[in-house]
Amino acid sequence: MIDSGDTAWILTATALVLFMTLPGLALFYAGLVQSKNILSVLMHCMAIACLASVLWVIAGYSLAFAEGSAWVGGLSKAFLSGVTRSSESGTIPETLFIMFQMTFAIITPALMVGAYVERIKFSAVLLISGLWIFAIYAPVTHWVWGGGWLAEMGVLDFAGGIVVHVTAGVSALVIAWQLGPRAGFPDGVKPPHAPWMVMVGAAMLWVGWFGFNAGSALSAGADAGMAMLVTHLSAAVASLVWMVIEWVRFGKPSLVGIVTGTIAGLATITPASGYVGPVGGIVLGLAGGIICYLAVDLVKRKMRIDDSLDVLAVHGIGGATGTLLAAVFAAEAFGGSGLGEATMGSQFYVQTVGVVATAIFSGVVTLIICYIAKATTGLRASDDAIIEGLDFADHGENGYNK
Amino acid sequence: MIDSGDTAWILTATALVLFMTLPGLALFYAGLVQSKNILSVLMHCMAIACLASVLWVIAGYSLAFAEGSAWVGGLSKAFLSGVTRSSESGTIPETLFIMFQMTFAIITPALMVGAYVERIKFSAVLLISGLWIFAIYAPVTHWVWGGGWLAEMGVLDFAGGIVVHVTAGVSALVIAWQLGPRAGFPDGVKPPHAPWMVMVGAAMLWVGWFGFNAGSALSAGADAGMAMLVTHLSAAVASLVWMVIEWVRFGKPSLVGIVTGTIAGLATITPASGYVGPVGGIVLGLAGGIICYLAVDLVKRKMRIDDSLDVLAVHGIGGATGTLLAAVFAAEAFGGSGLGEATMGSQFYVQTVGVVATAIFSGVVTLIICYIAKATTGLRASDDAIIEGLDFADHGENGYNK
Amino acid sequence: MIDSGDTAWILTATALVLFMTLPGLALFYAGLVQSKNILSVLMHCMAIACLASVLWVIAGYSLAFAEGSAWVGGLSKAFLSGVTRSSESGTIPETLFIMFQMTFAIITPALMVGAYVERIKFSAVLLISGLWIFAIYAPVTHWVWGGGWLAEMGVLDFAGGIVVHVTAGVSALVIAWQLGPRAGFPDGVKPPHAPWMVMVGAAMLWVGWFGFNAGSALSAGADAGMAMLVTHLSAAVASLVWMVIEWVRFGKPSLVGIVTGTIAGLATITPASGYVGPVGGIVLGLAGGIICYLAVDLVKRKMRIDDSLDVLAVHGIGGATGTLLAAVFAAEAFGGSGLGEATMGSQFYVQTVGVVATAIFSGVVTLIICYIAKATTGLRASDDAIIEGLDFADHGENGYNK
Amino acid sequence: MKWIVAVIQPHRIDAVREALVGINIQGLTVTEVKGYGRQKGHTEVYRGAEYQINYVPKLKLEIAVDGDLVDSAVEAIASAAQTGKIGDGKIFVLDLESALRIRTGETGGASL
Amino acid sequence: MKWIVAVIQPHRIDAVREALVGINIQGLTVTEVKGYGRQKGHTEVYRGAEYQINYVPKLKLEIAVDGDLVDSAVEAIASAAQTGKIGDGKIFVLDLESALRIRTGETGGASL
Amino acid sequence: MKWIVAVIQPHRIDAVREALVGINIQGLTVTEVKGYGRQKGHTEVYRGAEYQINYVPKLKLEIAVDGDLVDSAVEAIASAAQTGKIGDGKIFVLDLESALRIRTGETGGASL
Ligand SMILES: Nc1ncnc2c1ncn2[C@@H]1O[C@H](COP(=O)(O)OP(=O)(O)O)[C@@H](O)[C@H]1O
Ligand SMILES: Nc1ncnc2c1ncn2[C@@H]1O[C@H](COP(=O)(O)OP(=O)(O)O)[C@@H](O)[C@H]1O
Ligand SMILES: Nc1ncnc2c1ncn2[C@@H]1O[C@H](COP(=O)(O)OP(=O)(O)O)[C@@H](O)[C@H]1O
Repeated sequence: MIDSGDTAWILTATALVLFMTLPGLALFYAGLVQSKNILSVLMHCMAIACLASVLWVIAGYSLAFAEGSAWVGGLSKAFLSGVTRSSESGTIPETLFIMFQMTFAIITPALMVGAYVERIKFSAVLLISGLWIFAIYAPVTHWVWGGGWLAEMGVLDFAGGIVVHVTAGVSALVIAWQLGPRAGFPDGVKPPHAPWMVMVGAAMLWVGWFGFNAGSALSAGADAGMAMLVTHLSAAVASLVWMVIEWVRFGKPSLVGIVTGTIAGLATITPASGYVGPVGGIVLGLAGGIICYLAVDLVKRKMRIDDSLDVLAVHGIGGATGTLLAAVFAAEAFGGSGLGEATMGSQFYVQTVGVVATAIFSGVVTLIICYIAKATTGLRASDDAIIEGLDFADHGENGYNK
Repeated sequence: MIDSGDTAWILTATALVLFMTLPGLALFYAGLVQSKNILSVLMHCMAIACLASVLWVIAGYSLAFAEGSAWVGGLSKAFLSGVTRSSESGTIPETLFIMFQMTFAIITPALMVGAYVERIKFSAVLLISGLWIFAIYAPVTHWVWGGGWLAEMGVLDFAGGIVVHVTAGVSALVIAWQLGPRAGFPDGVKPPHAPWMVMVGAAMLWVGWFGFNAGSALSAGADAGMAMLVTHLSAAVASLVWMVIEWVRFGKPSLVGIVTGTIAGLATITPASGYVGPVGGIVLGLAGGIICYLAVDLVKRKMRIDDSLDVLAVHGIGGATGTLLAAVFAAEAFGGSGLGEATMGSQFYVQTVGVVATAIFSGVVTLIICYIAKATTGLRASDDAIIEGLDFADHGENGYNK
Repeated sequence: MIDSGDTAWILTATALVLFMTLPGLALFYAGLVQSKNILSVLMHCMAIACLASVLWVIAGYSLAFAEGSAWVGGLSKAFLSGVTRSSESGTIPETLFIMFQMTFAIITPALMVGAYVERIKFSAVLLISGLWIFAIYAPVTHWVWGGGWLAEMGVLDFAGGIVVHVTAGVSALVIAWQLGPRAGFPDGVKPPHAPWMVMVGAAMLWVGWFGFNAGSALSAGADAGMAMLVTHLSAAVASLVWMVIEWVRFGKPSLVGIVTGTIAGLATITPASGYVGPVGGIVLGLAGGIICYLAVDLVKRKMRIDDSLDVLAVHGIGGATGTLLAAVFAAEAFGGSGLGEATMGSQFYVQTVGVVATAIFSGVVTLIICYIAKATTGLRASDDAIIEGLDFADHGENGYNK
Repeated sequence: MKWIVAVIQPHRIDAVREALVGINIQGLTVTEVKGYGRQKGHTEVYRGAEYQINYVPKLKLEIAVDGDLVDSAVEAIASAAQTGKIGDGKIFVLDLESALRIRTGETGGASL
Repeated sequence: MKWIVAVIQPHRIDAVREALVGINIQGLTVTEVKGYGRQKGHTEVYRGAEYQINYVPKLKLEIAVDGDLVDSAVEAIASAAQTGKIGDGKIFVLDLESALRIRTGETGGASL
Repeated sequence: MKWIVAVIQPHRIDAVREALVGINIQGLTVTEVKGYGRQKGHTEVYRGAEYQINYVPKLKLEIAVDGDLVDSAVEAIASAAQTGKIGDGKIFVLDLESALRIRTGETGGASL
């Protein structure tokens, strides 16, 4: 039976999650690049959002949520076949469930934009994102939320630590690696052209994330309330952690730093947000802040891969951390909703399997996709285009014409 | 009886539709003008929003929704007389219905700003918008949604293809024509000063449009869910259509282009959003993208009218297209909610009458309003003011003081 | 019993109120300062939001809402002790009530940023905001909303005229006074560096304020509907008032002016928004517009205190005005919800006591806090830091790197 | 060769460019500048406070020309830039010792 | 006539302007520039990565003056712009052959 | 002393700076400018309408050098800035009468 209150909240949550990508994430990323590439970043987010929406309706939703095997859903709901105005999904219309999930299918490939800014070909963005949705996003969603093998194992992933952040983070790294670094990486690249814009984007992401996590309750009640609270706490704590680390290490806490902490905290709490209590929210914020901070350095300095806007370090590592810690802080002892028949140990094992399997799968398939892109559209923009800036080279426009 | 879930959704939808104008539409338009006119555009949107709100309460709401003739509502609800805290309208408080509709009365004249940017007198903006709300918006709303003659005929206009987009689009053209073009039109005008801002505004419009269309269900249930889904699909498809056209024609798909497609898709689906299914959403997106693209050229090149930011071509033509196609795709055969006793043909006739009558009425009355403005405030800013920029000339400020 | 509709609305309202601060208020203020201080303002808002969230959970919520004395709540809910997933607060989960109230505890100290921009030390911002939440915000909230002495007296403060605007306004003035003015104050300071950004922030505040005021109904029904309507009307009227005053006085209505009117109208209606009808909304908008306009001049010219972005004049005076007028316009004679057993006179007395007591308390305690800051972190940034700009001096970044 | 520096009203740039092209001068370098002079800035009022903006936005043109073109160039600029209002700007001429086109290494008049 | 080019710290502009007005020089043209010199830029750290900003924002003033005013002008600028810190800037003087006020056609000293 | 004015492609700035440092010239002043010349601007298309952008963004470098350094400086700039494409820019040299370091009052070559 449709519940108008639950429906009202998921309608809102859907708007909030779309808002995360457009314009939230778009601005967050656009502020971090050089001014000659701002439009290309916005264009990537916009085009991915449109493309993902159409692909989701064509087959993505079906591959993720229709009856199928342990590995992938079937095609019975391709082109939303069988979905009518009166179809229900729990207490909300199925059309709304499709829409809500679609906004996840939009933001996940859009997160990966951060890895390849300032040097990728636009045609490659479309090709990679399109293939990625079918080959990685839909199956993994099926594994976790569509009744697939990880769901069978009892994996906990409330709002997408595995489905969204691990998939996007690992894939981002692979693309960055295949694409090669920006000129001057790591120490000669240009600083973010508009830190103010980064903050605006991060603020929108924070607000929108309420829809992401509390919306994943798919109802407007106790679970949504607690999810919102722990989401918020994790974001606040991780922000402060990042601020303190920078203050101690460099003597000055930066705006770009504090909001990077915000996103790290949000990504970290995501998988756990429906299971943990306030204590869990705070501890995950602490953990996410510290671990993602270290991960940023690790990827840039040790691995020397130009995952330009730290998609793996902030999203992937954050999401993985939260997924693993969910096994601990979901326990009633920590104010969580309880682990049912599982123990912390057994749950931790399941969570680890989920993270590792998804990471490997995403990495390998993304590598294949990169090869396909190289063989067809090509991956890297020409040096001339990169020097000129992708805004004019690929889109014939300039961000600022003052 | 008040339903808290329906009320929750319409409270949210009202916030979303206000957000469309402030700051969504304001930014969308402000990015398209020169930097010396950015503030004037924002000011137009802001002042129109405030003025329309007050006029709506004074008499607009009554003229639109109170008992009256086939042509216009009465004055029984002027100054909201008789409306109390406990008045109901369907399953929501009447106060909320008034607010929700008020946000439509705000955005409709604000859409017309796009026709007259960079050269109109501020006093004329206020005069025209004020007269327009009483003389055009309120009556046409009555015709369609207030039980007037078009409602009697059974016209389908879910969220304002006729009421909002045809009225605003046609009126915009008339004002642009009366006002004369910007210096250098059509080929010597200056490019948009901030394409990034255009995208941000468009993204906000997209998100807010969920409130516009899904909110027009006035409840949180199956209709809202389907309206959101088809709205989103139309936007996504029209964006891709515009992108592909530009890519083929100019070799480069632009950001301003793709988001113009977004708005075209949204305007097109608006009247049909409560009646069609996913197929309708996709087809209307296709149609809206292609037809609005052609209309832009037509107005600029053939008619040579400087409807500067393409209000007629994108909103008017989009809204009209969607209104007409609603007669087709509302049919159950296409997954729509059905045409009741009407046939496609009979419905198409009614839709056509609605579009044509509204277009003629809006055009003629707007022309009269322009003459009134010319005779009183004057219409066009002085050449000196235009050269200096309206920001300083009319408002004593500069947008950027870096 | 949890009501899903009420919960849906308060989930949304919480997101809207967070959106008011991040990025709404942050942008509103950031646009008003010089470009070399934009990031510091954004940073202040961000860091305060994070800090306030954590302090709220540690003890703020408990001091405000737990059982206690007439003066302050107890510590029984410190660290949210006793709050579980199933705790309820009226018809919504208690976790959600905590979150909703937290967003108020975030924005209130953030409002004060406007008093001390461009010259305060960042460490002082954190120290002052932290102490302020415990020493002023939590107790006053308890007085009014937590069952304290003002609640006992029957004070009317629907959404925070006293709790939010009077506390923040008076404290802002004290900090500005202790800190000393910006170089060149009052006539040699630099104009707002980005009026467009001010408008965007104001627009977001307007939209978010629907959550603030209509959310304070804590349910989705008649009260929320009316609160939204009167909130909107007050904002619209006050904006027009400010526009007209400027037009008459300077010959040009400015964008910064009209949106300052918006905020004045919103602050003024806040305490009354749950009690008055449309007439009250319009009159409070008129009163708020005129009185706040005069107050701006008074503080700057007569008192010569550099409350840089007019926190006292717009928020404090607006909130106080609305609190006092609530005693009048809540009467049924003016379409209000009625004064119960009180008369206008007796209610006005109570309201006056509330405003005056809170103003004195806030002023005195803030003065003490300023002395603590002077003795520890120091209050004012060095002259070199001020000349260089706080963005680089305190945060090592520049807002614009184009 | 001479080095012409002209400060003009921003909205005259297209007219000036046309005039220069008219006498076959294609190359010039333009900078956005703030001008102080007889034409005073303006006052902006925000929230009742007055802010003095005591400069005026101008464009500065720098043009290297062959010595025999200098008079016609100055005249072309002057007549195209003139509106008759205070603040129309100035034209300054300095001596230019040498000029080089980076791409080809050409020098002197050939490089312009 | 002489053409003075002064590069100064941005925050000294008001003081320099006053000093010039003090010796009755009203006209000048100001440009925002990036200076490279002994005063080094700074390092910005974003997400642990260091970015070298190796220039310093400066203002460039260009002032055409009568030959007999040049010394007092240079002195006025120098003393108003001086803070004693590295990066205070430079004053350069070039020869100016001619000057013209566009509005009136006046030339030479009368045009300044 | 000489006053070198070089107009170059923006992305060559780092190379040119290095070349100058190589011959021990540290000081220079850089301005963002719009260049008009043989290299034409481009066309932007928004919603089917074509907009002519008829300038090209360039950087202008101003460098005061001792007379005996001028040739090597010009050469260093030219070779570092050259890409061989139209629009590589120009180098102009004017005579510089005097220079002064504001901070110390040093003049002439010592001030550079
Ligand atoms: N002595 C000067 N040196 C350099 N630039 C000057 C000088 N005097 C004026 N200018 C420039 O010329 C512009 C116009 O001068 P102004 O005195 O305002 O009007 P007019 O050109 O009508 O005499 C100024 O804004 C300034 O940029
Ligand atoms: N040789 C030069 N030619 C042109 N401009 C110079 C030269 N040397 C320095 N400048 C300008 O002067 C500014 C200040 O010079 P710098 O060497 O940093 O300090 P100081 O003025 O104390 O000697 C530089 O930022 C640059 O803009
Ligand atoms: N006569 C000139 N005076 C001043 N600047 C010039 C002149 N001619 C060209 N320039 C500058 O040099 C730049 C490059 O010149 P251009 O003719 O486009 O190519 P090239 O350098 O290959 O000859 C121009 O964009 C302009 O900034």
